[in-house]
Amino acid sequence: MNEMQFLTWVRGTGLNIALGIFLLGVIWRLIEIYGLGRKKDLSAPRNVSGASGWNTMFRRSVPPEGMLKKSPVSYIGGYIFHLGLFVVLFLFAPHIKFFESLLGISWPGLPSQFIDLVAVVTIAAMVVVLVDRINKPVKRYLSTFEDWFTWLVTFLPVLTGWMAVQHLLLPYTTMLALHILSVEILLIVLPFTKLFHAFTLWGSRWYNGQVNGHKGVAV
Amino acid sequence: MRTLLAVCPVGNDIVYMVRKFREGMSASGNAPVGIKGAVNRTVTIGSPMGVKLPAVKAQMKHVEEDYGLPIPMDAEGAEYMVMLSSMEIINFPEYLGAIAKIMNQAGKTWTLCSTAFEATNAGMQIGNSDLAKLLVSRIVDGAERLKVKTVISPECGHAYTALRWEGANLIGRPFTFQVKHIIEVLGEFQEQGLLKTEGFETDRLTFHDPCQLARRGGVIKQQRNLMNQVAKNFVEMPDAGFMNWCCGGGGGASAIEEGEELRIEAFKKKKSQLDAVKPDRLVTACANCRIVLEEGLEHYQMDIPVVGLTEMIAEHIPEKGA
Amino acid sequence: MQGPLIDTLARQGVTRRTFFKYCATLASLMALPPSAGRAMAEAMAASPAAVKRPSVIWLPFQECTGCTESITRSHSPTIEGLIFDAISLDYQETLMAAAGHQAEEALHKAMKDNEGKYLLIVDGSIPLGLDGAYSCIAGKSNLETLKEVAKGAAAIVAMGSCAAFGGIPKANPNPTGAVSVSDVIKDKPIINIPGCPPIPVVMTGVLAHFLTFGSLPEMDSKGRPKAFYGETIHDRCYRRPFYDQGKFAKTFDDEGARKGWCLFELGCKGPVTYNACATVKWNGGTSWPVESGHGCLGCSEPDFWDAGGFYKALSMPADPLKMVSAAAAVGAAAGVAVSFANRAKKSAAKAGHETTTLADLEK
Amino acid sequence: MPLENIPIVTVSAGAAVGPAPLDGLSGNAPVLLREIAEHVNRLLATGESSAIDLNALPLTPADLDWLQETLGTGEIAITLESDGDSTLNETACPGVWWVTHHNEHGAVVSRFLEVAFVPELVKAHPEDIKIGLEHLDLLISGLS
Repeated sequence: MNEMQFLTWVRGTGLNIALGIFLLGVIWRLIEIYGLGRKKDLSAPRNVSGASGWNTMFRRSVPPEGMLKKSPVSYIGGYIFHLGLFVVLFLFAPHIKFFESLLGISWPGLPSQFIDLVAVVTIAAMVVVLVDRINKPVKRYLSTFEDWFTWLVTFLPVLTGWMAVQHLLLPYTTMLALHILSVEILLIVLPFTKLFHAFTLWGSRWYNGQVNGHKGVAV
Repeated sequence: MRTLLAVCPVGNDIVYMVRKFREGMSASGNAPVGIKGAVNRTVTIGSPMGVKLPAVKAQMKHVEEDYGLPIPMDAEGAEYMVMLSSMEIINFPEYLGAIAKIMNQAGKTWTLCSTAFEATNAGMQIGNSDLAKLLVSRIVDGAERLKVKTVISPECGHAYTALRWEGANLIGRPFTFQVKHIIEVLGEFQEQGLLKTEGFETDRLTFHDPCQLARRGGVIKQQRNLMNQVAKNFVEMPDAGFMNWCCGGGGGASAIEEGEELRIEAFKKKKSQLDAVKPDRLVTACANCRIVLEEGLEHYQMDIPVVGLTEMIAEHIPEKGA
Repeated sequence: MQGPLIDTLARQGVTRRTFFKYCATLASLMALPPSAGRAMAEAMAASPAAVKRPSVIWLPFQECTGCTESITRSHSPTIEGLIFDAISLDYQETLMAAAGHQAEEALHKAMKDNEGKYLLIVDGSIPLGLDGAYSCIAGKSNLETLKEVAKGAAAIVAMGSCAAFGGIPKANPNPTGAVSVSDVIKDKPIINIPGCPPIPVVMTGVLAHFLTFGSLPEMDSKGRPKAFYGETIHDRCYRRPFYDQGKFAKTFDDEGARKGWCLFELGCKGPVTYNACATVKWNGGTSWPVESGHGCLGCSEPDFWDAGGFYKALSMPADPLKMVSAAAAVGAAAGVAVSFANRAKKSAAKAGHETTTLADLEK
Repeated sequence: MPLENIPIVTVSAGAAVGPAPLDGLSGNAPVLLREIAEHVNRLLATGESSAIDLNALPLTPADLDWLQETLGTGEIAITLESDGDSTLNETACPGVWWVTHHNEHGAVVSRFLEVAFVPELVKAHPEDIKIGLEHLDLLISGLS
């Protein structure tokens, strides 16, 4: 298989399989999780304004008071790489074209030099977060294979994408194919690992907020 | 140690995960020995520390003598039914006297219940719903027999959570009465002007928020209002309130001997909070926190007495007729 | 034809300045630094003209003659023609006067006279299906002919994408079983000059190299001369700045298309296509596909025909996503089924729950 | 139907033709000025001449126009007639030459910015001068 055939495979068959598994997994798990339902809380509620699931969905996006100082790497690094992933994923013109082909909708992108910069910052932030995980004994102790693995499958698409654009290490064609392949691995892995938080995040925040809001606690 | 509940960006509630885990461990006979004993005593004797009704009665008698106030028991139709934790019966008898004074001043009717004086729910601590339900049912039966309007949970974190938030779900129906923490009741009295105090504490005081009361119970403002009513020099520790740090015995670490090392280690966080404000005394509203705090303070040779908020309030209530 | 090349040229009325100008242009086309043009000119001017022009045999297989057309368009009377005058093209079906037996004779004579020294140029792919019956010349299959002629060749030039990579005949489902020259011949130096058709000056550039240095130029992993195929169309495209600024033509006739914005979204394969169109251009430097408003098809890359459609952006799926709706349905079905199973399990657990007692704690 | 009733939309040539009209500047041209300055500095310091291959750079036609206009026109314009014209024009910056080679059809085949005292191609080659001398000798011998 030459690199053009490799690229065509990942754009064709590979993508087909990956997106298939991704959708299957996402829909399955969402239905399963939300199909579990929620027991009615029989205790008398304490009504406090600002304490509800909806509030928590947004409030939890901001670090609680004092926490930013306590673990700056987790918060700042985490924020940077999540935002970076968002920008790179959704505002890079070729990616928009991809979404357009799938969903039929498109939106304006950003200049590629800017995307490039964001990619570098994202890569740096992810490395810092990883180093932090390795260096902090507690984090290291709590980390399982899944934590390292999900970091890697998230990191590789950014790295290969950036390297492809920068023409580093391998010819663009090969690097682009590797980039798409790494995205496919991510797609396949996402529904079945902790990366599924990309989908459950808001729901679980709401749930958490709702449970505690019942007690009048604005979490 | 600060519950993940407050910070987890994806909204994990670790407490419920641990509860599920305990459920299985306890049902399969793998709970810590110490806590098993406590459950056994609560279920068979009626109290985790083995306190029986006669001991309570003896305590009542002492308090009645000391304070010159009646301690009602099994008074049907009383507005409030007051619960105690074993800790209070044995270690802090002042609590009962404090309640008597406060209720007397507010002019409220209240009672103890002979079949349900113990508030501690060891079943919930060990993580066993069936046993927790059994213990809650005793209180529900007692409260309904006496037809009280409100059941007051003592200064005990787990007892409050078990009764206030878990109780109705454990028995499968809403309560016919309200459940309030003593601090909530005091807060209400204060708002209604039924809590009149005289004099002020002048030494430097700070308040430790019990997690079950504040972070998991939603009672945060009341204790501060109460503190300010009787203290001139009340200072807040950093992170006080919702984000307060644990006493070191949270999550059941106080209920098992194996947890000692962990408690002492976790107390370092508390120590740093205390070092930041250097109080003369530490006020709290949970008997469990109080014991763990005292243990920690002793270990680190910090000379800071720990007092219960209810008793401190009671000390400032003028003697009847005085 | 004796003496330095420059003298030979002079006799044909080519001045030194004209030659130097040609070399400067050639260096530019070959993506060499300007200084290399002068060095090349000095070397070529001083090098003795060959005593005997090297023999070149051109074999056409499964092809459309587009490659020959392309080469001849640049042939006469330009300076490139001079290079051709320096070779002896002994067999080229389209261009030669001879036909039939005469042509075959010419071929075999050239092979015999120049054994081990002639340059073999091939255009078109070689069909392997039905024992090569899909394409025969003089009663011989292309496969046989290629093997026979390649034996005595000094080097082989695979002209065009068909000879280099199989090209359009090899496109799915490849009914003739077409393969490239390098799929058949393994023991000779082969240089690929892909393109559909290849750029004429690349051809002459390679010949110039062969004539001046007596060897094939440096090649990439696909056997293409690096000088011409070293960078992608995209990297040397004058529309590249628009790509970087995120300015794209959305249709072939919109505002962006008129302003000359990047054609990536219209399916341009420039980013993955290694060729010199962007700098060399076509038809004597007149224009090239992207300049005339159409995205690059990627014709100098293997299997460009099957690379997911000419008008699909590179980042778009190459094939229709057939599995997606089925997968979604299966996922939904699985989710619902598992939910019911979970609920059943839950109610069974509830029904079968034995109240735990103190005794259980001590199990 | 009268002819003028047929709707004909006129599109101005500037907008319809050519891939990159006036606003087709890529931003790559201005940075080239710095590079040219480097080359000029080197020429002054060491006498070493050099050249920039404009076709090898991703420049739009508008970029080239801008560059040519910006560099301006100097005092010397040389035309070399050899298999198509070549123009070697000094820019307003002495020592910087704009060199364009055309083929015999007039199409531009290569474009350079040469930084030199005199463009290389202008200088006569000694070998050619020798031939010219032979020719001169021939002329002189014809005098006698």
